[in-house]
Formats: sequence, structure tokens, C-alpha cells
Amino acid sequence: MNVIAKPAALDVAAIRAQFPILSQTVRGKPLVFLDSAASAQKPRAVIDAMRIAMETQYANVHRGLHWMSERTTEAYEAARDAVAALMNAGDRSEIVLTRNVTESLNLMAHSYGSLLKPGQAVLISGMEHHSNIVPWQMLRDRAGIELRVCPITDAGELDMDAFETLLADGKVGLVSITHMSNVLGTVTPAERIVQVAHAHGAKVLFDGAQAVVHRAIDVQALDCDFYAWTGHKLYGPTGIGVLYGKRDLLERMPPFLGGGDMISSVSYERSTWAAVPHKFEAGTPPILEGIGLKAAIDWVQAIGYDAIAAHERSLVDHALARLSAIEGVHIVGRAQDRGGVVSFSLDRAHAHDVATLLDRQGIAVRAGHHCAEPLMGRFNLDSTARASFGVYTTLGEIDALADGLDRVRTFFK
Amino acid sequence: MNVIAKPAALDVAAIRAQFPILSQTVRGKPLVFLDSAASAQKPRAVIDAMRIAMETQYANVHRGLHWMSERTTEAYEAARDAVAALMNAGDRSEIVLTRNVTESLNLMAHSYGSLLKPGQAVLISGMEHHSNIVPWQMLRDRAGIELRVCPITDAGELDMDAFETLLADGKVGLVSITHMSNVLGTVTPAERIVQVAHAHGAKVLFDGAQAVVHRAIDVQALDCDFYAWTGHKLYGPTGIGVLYGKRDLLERMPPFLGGGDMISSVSYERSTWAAVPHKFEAGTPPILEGIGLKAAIDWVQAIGYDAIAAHERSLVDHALARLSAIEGVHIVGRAQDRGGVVSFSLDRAHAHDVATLLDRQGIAVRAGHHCAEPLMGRFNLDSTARASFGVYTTLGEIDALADGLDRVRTFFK
Amino acid sequence: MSDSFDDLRDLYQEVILDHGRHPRHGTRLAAFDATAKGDNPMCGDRVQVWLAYGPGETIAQAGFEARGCAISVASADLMAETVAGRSKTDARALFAAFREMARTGTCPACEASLSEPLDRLAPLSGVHEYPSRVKCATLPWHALIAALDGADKEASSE
Amino acid sequence: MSDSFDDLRDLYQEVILDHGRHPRHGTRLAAFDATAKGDNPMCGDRVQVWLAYGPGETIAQAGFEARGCAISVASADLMAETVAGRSKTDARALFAAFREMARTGTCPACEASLSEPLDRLAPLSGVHEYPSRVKCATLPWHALIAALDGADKEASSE
Ligand SMILES: Cc1ncc(COP(=O)(O)O)c(C=O)c1O
Ligand SMILES: Cc1ncc(COP(=O)(O)O)c(C=O)c1O
Repeated sequence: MNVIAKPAALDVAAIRAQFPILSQTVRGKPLVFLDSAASAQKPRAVIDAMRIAMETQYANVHRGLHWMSERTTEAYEAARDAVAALMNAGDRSEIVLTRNVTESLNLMAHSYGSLLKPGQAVLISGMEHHSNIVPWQMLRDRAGIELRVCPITDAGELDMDAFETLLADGKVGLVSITHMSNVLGTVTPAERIVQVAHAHGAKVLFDGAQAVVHRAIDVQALDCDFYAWTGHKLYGPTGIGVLYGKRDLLERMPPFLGGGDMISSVSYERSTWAAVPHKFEAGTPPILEGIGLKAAIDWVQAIGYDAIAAHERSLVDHALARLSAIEGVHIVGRAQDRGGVVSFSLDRAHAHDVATLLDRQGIAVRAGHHCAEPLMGRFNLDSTARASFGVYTTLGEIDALADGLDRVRTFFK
Repeated sequence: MNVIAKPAALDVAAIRAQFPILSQTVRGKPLVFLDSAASAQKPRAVIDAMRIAMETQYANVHRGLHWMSERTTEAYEAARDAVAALMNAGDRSEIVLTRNVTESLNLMAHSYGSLLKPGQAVLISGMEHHSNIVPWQMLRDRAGIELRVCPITDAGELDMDAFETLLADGKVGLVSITHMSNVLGTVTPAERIVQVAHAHGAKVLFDGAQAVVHRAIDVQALDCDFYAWTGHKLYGPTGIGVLYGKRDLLERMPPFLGGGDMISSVSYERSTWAAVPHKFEAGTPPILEGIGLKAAIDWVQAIGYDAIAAHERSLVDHALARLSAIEGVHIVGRAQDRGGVVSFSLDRAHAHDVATLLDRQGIAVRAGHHCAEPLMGRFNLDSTARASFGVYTTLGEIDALADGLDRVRTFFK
Repeated sequence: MSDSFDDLRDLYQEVILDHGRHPRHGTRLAAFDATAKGDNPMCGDRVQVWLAYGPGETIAQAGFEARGCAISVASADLMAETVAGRSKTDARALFAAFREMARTGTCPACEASLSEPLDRLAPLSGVHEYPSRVKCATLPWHALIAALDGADKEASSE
Repeated sequence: MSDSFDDLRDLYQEVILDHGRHPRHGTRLAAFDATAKGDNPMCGDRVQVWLAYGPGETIAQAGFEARGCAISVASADLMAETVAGRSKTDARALFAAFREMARTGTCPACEASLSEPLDRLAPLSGVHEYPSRVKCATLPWHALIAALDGADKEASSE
């Protein structure tokens, strides 16, 4: 197996050298990690930032009047600045730091959801992750908000005609939709979604958990109202997520969780809330995680999204070419605009068996419903295998996957 | 200044050697860190566990069929076992891992709170952290649940007569009370609280954020229904918290956040929930944080709570003796049973100025309302300064604090 | 890359491939005394087991329908083959022993009386090296036990 | 340990200790044209500022009540002393300059015309080394600006 990259726009070998885990072996074989869409590996810069914080500069933040606390507060708040810059937010106060994108979406369903009136609707799509389905179902069942689902085409793209029709009666208060499918790889037409939604009086929230890994996001250019993502997929640590919201909207929203840090004053009768974004950040924040995420963002910015996108395009093209050439492999999702995620099934073997047999060869792919059961149903599938790519993925690793699949297919005769 | 410990039951010098941060200087002075109640420093074991996970063994958990995911799932789930063992929970499924204790308490207010009926009440005490006040206020305002507050005595202890009276009408469905005050150091009589509450048909939830750092907790011996705490105060990382709940109660409770990992099946019409504890754990969990917390628990267990408690007693005795001897120092909270937290005010200087002038000498204490405004009001204070201790705190550091306060007092003439 | 499949065979032995592909008992029983479903929410595997009871406290016949991987289908099939004609008590003991074997690779404390049927299930013991696949192997057994219990709730492999 | 207090004086200069202990303007004005409160939720400091306007667009007099630390009281007192007799425009410009000084220690871009009043405020510039105390120093100014704006909402030092 050959894991030397044919360099695309970036020097993959140099990048790989920054990920200690990539030199591990698995079951005696060199690790071929093709499960980055579930969670990405962490570069040395992130590992070191967290370690150094714990070794030299750590205390609780925001309320400390001493040196350690002040320095740690600066380091933590620098994460907010880095996120704001990454997304081109108009103001750092528009960045709420959460636990993961799932919490960001739940925060929205509770807080923004409480501003919706019975009779209004939330519109999602047919290719959402459970995290962008279940919170809205719970809102529906709790508050009588209708839940609408925009269908997708056989190619796995959003059906924009249906989208417009579903908005036509003006009842949709919020569109909450993925910016990139974690199963199909489809990148949704965010600008058009915003334009059409706004034209019908609906606000737009994007689940950017996958998209932000592969594309530069400019929330002002998009003019979206909210945008959520999760740190651990962008080479950062677990335990931190992001919710961007336009300031005036965040200000109108009630808090979600109550506790320390999110208050202005507390008495038993009545409490008042801190200014945004702190109103939404109850309790000790993800301090070390913020420091790690800042390091991840700096690291991604140093590589640059142009280089990342170009590299990814070459990976996807190569993967589609190689996998399509294997008899019995069926690729799910053929969107025009797509990111570094390829789902497939094999005629002779169940996806779980495929994953295990690839794992036996050191190749890590995911298999299952990928937290998107309704989408599986749309394609009459129970599960697929999924290979997903990071900046460190090489064309050689995709060749290893293709060769591995060949073996699996032969093995299952 | 002399920071060599007179060894109590444990070898403080050896312990200190395991905390890289403790050899730092602050403003040119050796760091004297007396703000552990806000967040504790991290031992080498925790730093290494997280680093090594990122370097050698990381992937998303629970749904991965490949080696990295399986090993990471094992490592993460071992945190649940460690927590269960630490608290002597009857079953590992009774341990819900959250983001911090604030989230644990909000989970309770939303989920258990939704089982309470208008007319029922929640009983808290007069010495709660905002995190154990605000979620219940929000529940009150949302669902018409009464919020009762048990007064405390001038010594800063729970008024047990009033406690019983407040339960007498049988309307209290849940008692949510601190096991140790983060301001007064008071340890509340947990066994009696549970007995009295159960006798009146109320369930009991403890906010053990502080208590678990200083005492061995045995939830089965206590017979409490729920017990919550937070990882970063127990020498673990930020971003992870704990909610213990009796299994039958957890099973009756609806989920809180919706998303990946907490479902059994999802369709647009209806979703069904995973078994406890996963029902309460939506989205990618705090994987690295779980691994860090497990290391912290192992480390604490190796020292042993007996040694920790004995060491802490000697620190508190010494601190009370030294600080009381300084003219103009007023100690807030004189409970019989108390942990390693001492709040005080100085006649000549505001607590913020005290903190800054101590910081100038390298001594980190906290000053403010400590997220307990109503408690401050009870003692007619706006703020106090607070020194709080960890296993690594030495008697010499307490001497440094006392000497520093002397200087502050002289400085303010 | 090696041309032999030795490295893939530690889990997928021939008997598993065979039973996975051509299950002998993969049908619903026309007449049955008990049935139950099993469901692995993490991966979407589902199985339903039907039992026909014989004289005494025995299982005369077992059948199943499964939607899942080769391991779960093979396990269901080997289970159906193994429990047919055995007492309900034996079936429960076999489950306990099998679960131990699936988790650890062996069952040192297993009753000698179970050694013959356990041998038949032994090809599945390789799953212990693939913790996430243990559930695939035990899922049909959970459904079996649920059917024996007469439980009307779904079994889960957790 | 050193016996001198040199190390403590970089922030708490004599003038701050003095104004903190004995504020000259620490009272509510009997007759006033504007007032506003300021509130620092993170530490609990609170201040209220009263303004009496003079002819033209000037501030004739300022008074305050503060609950807080020496820094915030001294800052409020020095502010009241400094803005009295100045135009509202100057007071706003002074706030901008003072905020810059409190955050960074200097104000290189500050207008020369402000140098005299800024000198009076200079003892507070030491807060820039204590980021959490910057708010203590700027809180009274936030209240002042809120009073000038005729805002009825509370100012916060965030
Ligand atoms: C008693 C008590 N409860 C709750 C909390 C909140 O903890 P966290 O911020 O980790 O949620 C704290 C600490 O800040 C505390 O001391
Ligand atoms: C599109 C999408 N949305 C939401 C999520 C949930 O992310 P997290 O588990 O970090 O909350 C994921 C990843 O699992 C995802 O791919």
C-alpha cells in the first residue's frame, strides 16, 4: 500500500507529519483513516496548545481578578475572535460557544423556537443529520410548531422547486438545513436558500458541521441568520461547538440554560441576563476546548481554504473514479456540488461487514445509518459504508480503499 | 515566602511535583494558587492521558466499526465506569455524562421538571450557586412550579427546622440543594436531608460540584435520587460534567437534548429513544474530556479521600486560625462541617482590591459574588474574597496569604 | 498486499460466510408459540425470532428474519440450529455462555454439558476482537430470550 | 519579602488610594439634568452618575454614588472632577481617550487638546496590566455616556 500523496495544492506529506496518530498501525497495518467526517484527527498544534495551557496557564475564566484567570480568559476569548474571523461575523458578540453543534441546534429549537407561534412551521430537508431533526420534532410535540421536510432528488440534491413551494404560504418561521450532507457529500445552495427563505419571511439556520471543514464560510456574504458547527470535525477538540447568530436576533432570544456566567443579576424573584453572547453561555465554559479550537482554526487558516478545497476536489474525483470502477459498488449521492464524503454500498456484503473487513486491513471507514435514518429510507437503504477525507488524506489512501474493497468483494465471492 | 508543605497525611511535595503549573511564577513571584474551588489545576496524569489519546488513539465513538473508534469508545466508556465506582452507583447506566454541572442541573430542571405538576414545588436553599437557582426560576416561570428557598443560619448552616417546615405540606416534588457551599465552605447534612425529604415524598438532587472534591461520595449509602458534579474542579478537564440518577427515575424522565446518539430510531413522524444513560447524551460526547476525567478520578482514588480530607482539614484549621488573627478580617461562614473554602472580607479594602493586591504578590484568590448573589445578600455583602484549597495546597501557602493580607491592610492604612 | 485471505478469516470463518449467505432457518414459522424482535439502535440491525415449543419445557423449532450483516444472520442461524430440541433452561444457559464467549473469546467457567452446542457456536468467538460487532452476534439471542420471557417489548442488544 | 510597597504601587498610586477613600464628588446632585446607572455584572460593581448641565453644551457639575472597589470609586471621582466645566463633546472624546489608555497604558493617537485632562486621569492607566480591572475604571464613564445620551437603560461596562 502506498500512502505517499501525489501533492495537490498542498504538501500533504508535510501536513501528515503534524498528525502523530497517522503513523500508528492498526491490526498490524498502517492506519488509513477515512472517517474524518465523524471526527477529524488533531494536529500537533492543537495537542500542544491544550497541553501548554494545562501546564502553564490555566484557571477559571471571566470572574477571576488574578493573573492566571486573566490570561486564561484572554486565551479563551481569543477563540471567539478566531471563530468570528473564520466565519466573517460582523461582531464577536455574534459567536456563541456551545458544547457541539447538537447543542447549538437544541439551543435554537428551545430559544428561537419559543419565539415561534403555533401555526408557524420549521422547514428542514430530507438529508438532515438526526441532530437537525430530533430537536425540531421535540419542539413540534412541545409547542405545536409544524415540521416540514423538503424532499431531495435522486441525485441527492435539494429539490429547490419543492423548497419554494413549502415556503409559499408564509408560515415557515425558520428554515434549518444542512450546508453539507454528512452522508451524500452534497453541498446545498446556501445563497439561494437564504434568498428564497428571506423572500418568504423565514429566517435561515445552517447546520454547517460538515461544510465548515471543506469551505470558507462567510456569514455576511451568505446573509444567513444563524450558522452552527462543531469543533471536533475541524481538527479541534471534542466538547466545543459554535452558534453564529445575527446580533439583533440573538438579543431578542431568551436564554436557554441558566446558571453562572449568563446572568446580569440574580434574586429569587427575578434574574436578569448578561449581554449576548454570554446570555447563552451558562456555567464554566469549554476553556481548554476553546484554546484547542483557536489553535485548530489558526492551523486551518494557515493552510487556507483554497488549498483545502482543491485537495479535496482531487480526492473526491479520484475516489469516485476508483470506486465506480469496482463492480458491485453503488455510490449513493451524485450531487454536482459536493465535499469530501463518499457513501457507497457493495452488492455482496452488508456495510458492517465491509467496514470490518476494511478495518482488518487497517482502513477505517464508517458504516451504518450515519445518524440520518430518514435519508437512508429515501434511498431504500438500511446503511451504507462511508469514506470521508481530511486535509491529511492522500490519493494513495483512496487507492488502498479501492484495493481493499476489491479484496472484500472477492472474499465474499 | 515558604511554600514547602508540612506534610499532613499526604506527601504534598510529591503531589505538587505532578502539577507543572505550580512551578510557574506570576508577576515575578512564585504562584500561590488559592482558587481551586473555581477550577482545579491538572496533574500530569490528566494532561498526558488527553495528549496520548490525541496522539495515538482517537476517533468518534459509539458508532464506529473500526479499531480506532472501538478503542476510543472503550476509553470513553471507562470514564463512566470510573465515575460510577467513585460515587458507588449501583449501575453504570445511572451515570449521565454532561458538559458541566450547570448542564446537569438544567437537564434536571427540563426533564425531571417536566414531570412536576403546577402546584408542586422545588425546594432549594439560601446558599446555592446561580447554577442551582436560575434553572429552577426558569422552570417556575415556564411551568408554574413554585420555588421555595430554605433559609440558612448566621453560621451559614442549613436551617433544618425550616427545611422540615417547608416540606410539611407535601407539595415539594424535588429538593435541589448544594452538598457543599462554594462560598461558605459549609457541608450540608446530606443523609438527614434525604431522610426528611423522602419522608415527605420529595426526591433529592445534590449539587456536589464542591463536595466531590473533598469527600468520598456514596450515592447508595446516601440514598439520594440524583447527584451532579463537574469534572474541572476534580482535577479533570473542562467540558465534562456528571449527573447520577437512580435508574428507574432516569427511565421515567423524557430526554432533554435531541440528536445523534440519543435515539433508538428516527422517522419524521416519531422518534424513539435509546436506553439510559444514552437517552440523555445527544451528539458527539466529550470524548477527550472523558478520557481526562477518568485519569483524574484514578489519580484522586490513588491518593484516597481519607488523606485528602485530613490534609484539607489541616489547611482549613490553619487558614481560619491565621486569618482570624488578622485585625479587620471578617470570615463569612462558620459551619461546623466544612470543606476547603474560606470566604472573608477586609475592613479597609474592597474584595476586588484585596484580590488585585494579593495577585501582585503572586497569590491567586477569587473576589466577587461567587455566582451566589442571594447568599451575599443574606450576609449583607456585595462581595467577598475567597481562598480555596486543593490537594496541592500547602500550609506555607496559607501563611503567604496571611502575610499578604497583612501587607494589603498596611497598604490601605 | 497478500493474496491469501488469512488476515480476514479470523472473524469471517467459512461457516459464518456460509450461514450468513444461506441461512437454513431464516424464515418465519407458520405456527409458533412465541416471538420477539431485537433491535440494535446504533447500527440499525433488526431481527425477529419465532419459537415453536415442544413437549415439556423444550424449544421444538426456531426461525428468524434478520436485516443485518453476515455476523448477525449467521449468528441467528447457528442459534436457531443449536436451540432446536433443547430445553428452555439450556437455551438460557447457552445464551449466557455464548455472550461470555463473544465478549472474551472463551468461556472458562462454562458448564461442561454445554460444550457440544458451544462448539457449534465457536466460529463466532472471533467477534471479541471487534467489540462493536459483539452486538451483531448477540442480538438474535436477546430476541430469543425476549421471546422466552414472553416480553412484548423489543429487545435491544445493549 | 520586601518591606516597601513598590510592587503594589504600580496600580494603586497614592492619588487612587486617596480618591478611592475620600471621593470629593461622591454624592447625588440635588438638582440635575441627567442621570444613569452603570453595572458590572461580572463583579457586582454598581455606580450612578448625576449631571447638571451649564450654558451651551457643557457639563456644569457631576456627582456619583458608587458601590465598588477603590479603582472604580477613584475613577468616578477623577472623572467627575475632570468633566466639570467641559463641553459634552469633550467629555465624549475624553472617554474614548481614557478607555484607550485604560486598555493599553497609553493613547498615542489622542488629541493634544485632551492632554491636560488626560494627565489628571493618567494614574489609572496602570489598570491595563490587570485586564479584569479595566472595567472597574471605565464603568463610571459608561454611566456618564449613558446619562449624556439620555439613555434610560442601564449601562454595562462590557
Ligand atoms: C456549588 C457549585 N455549583 C455549581 C457550580 C457550577 O459549576 P460549572 O460552572 O462547572 O457548571 C459551581 C462552580 O462554579 C459550584 O461551586
Ligand atoms: C451534518 C451534521 N450535523 C450534525 C452533526 C452532529 O455533530 P456533533 O455530534 O458534534 O454535535 C454531524 C456529525 O456528527 C453532522 O455531520
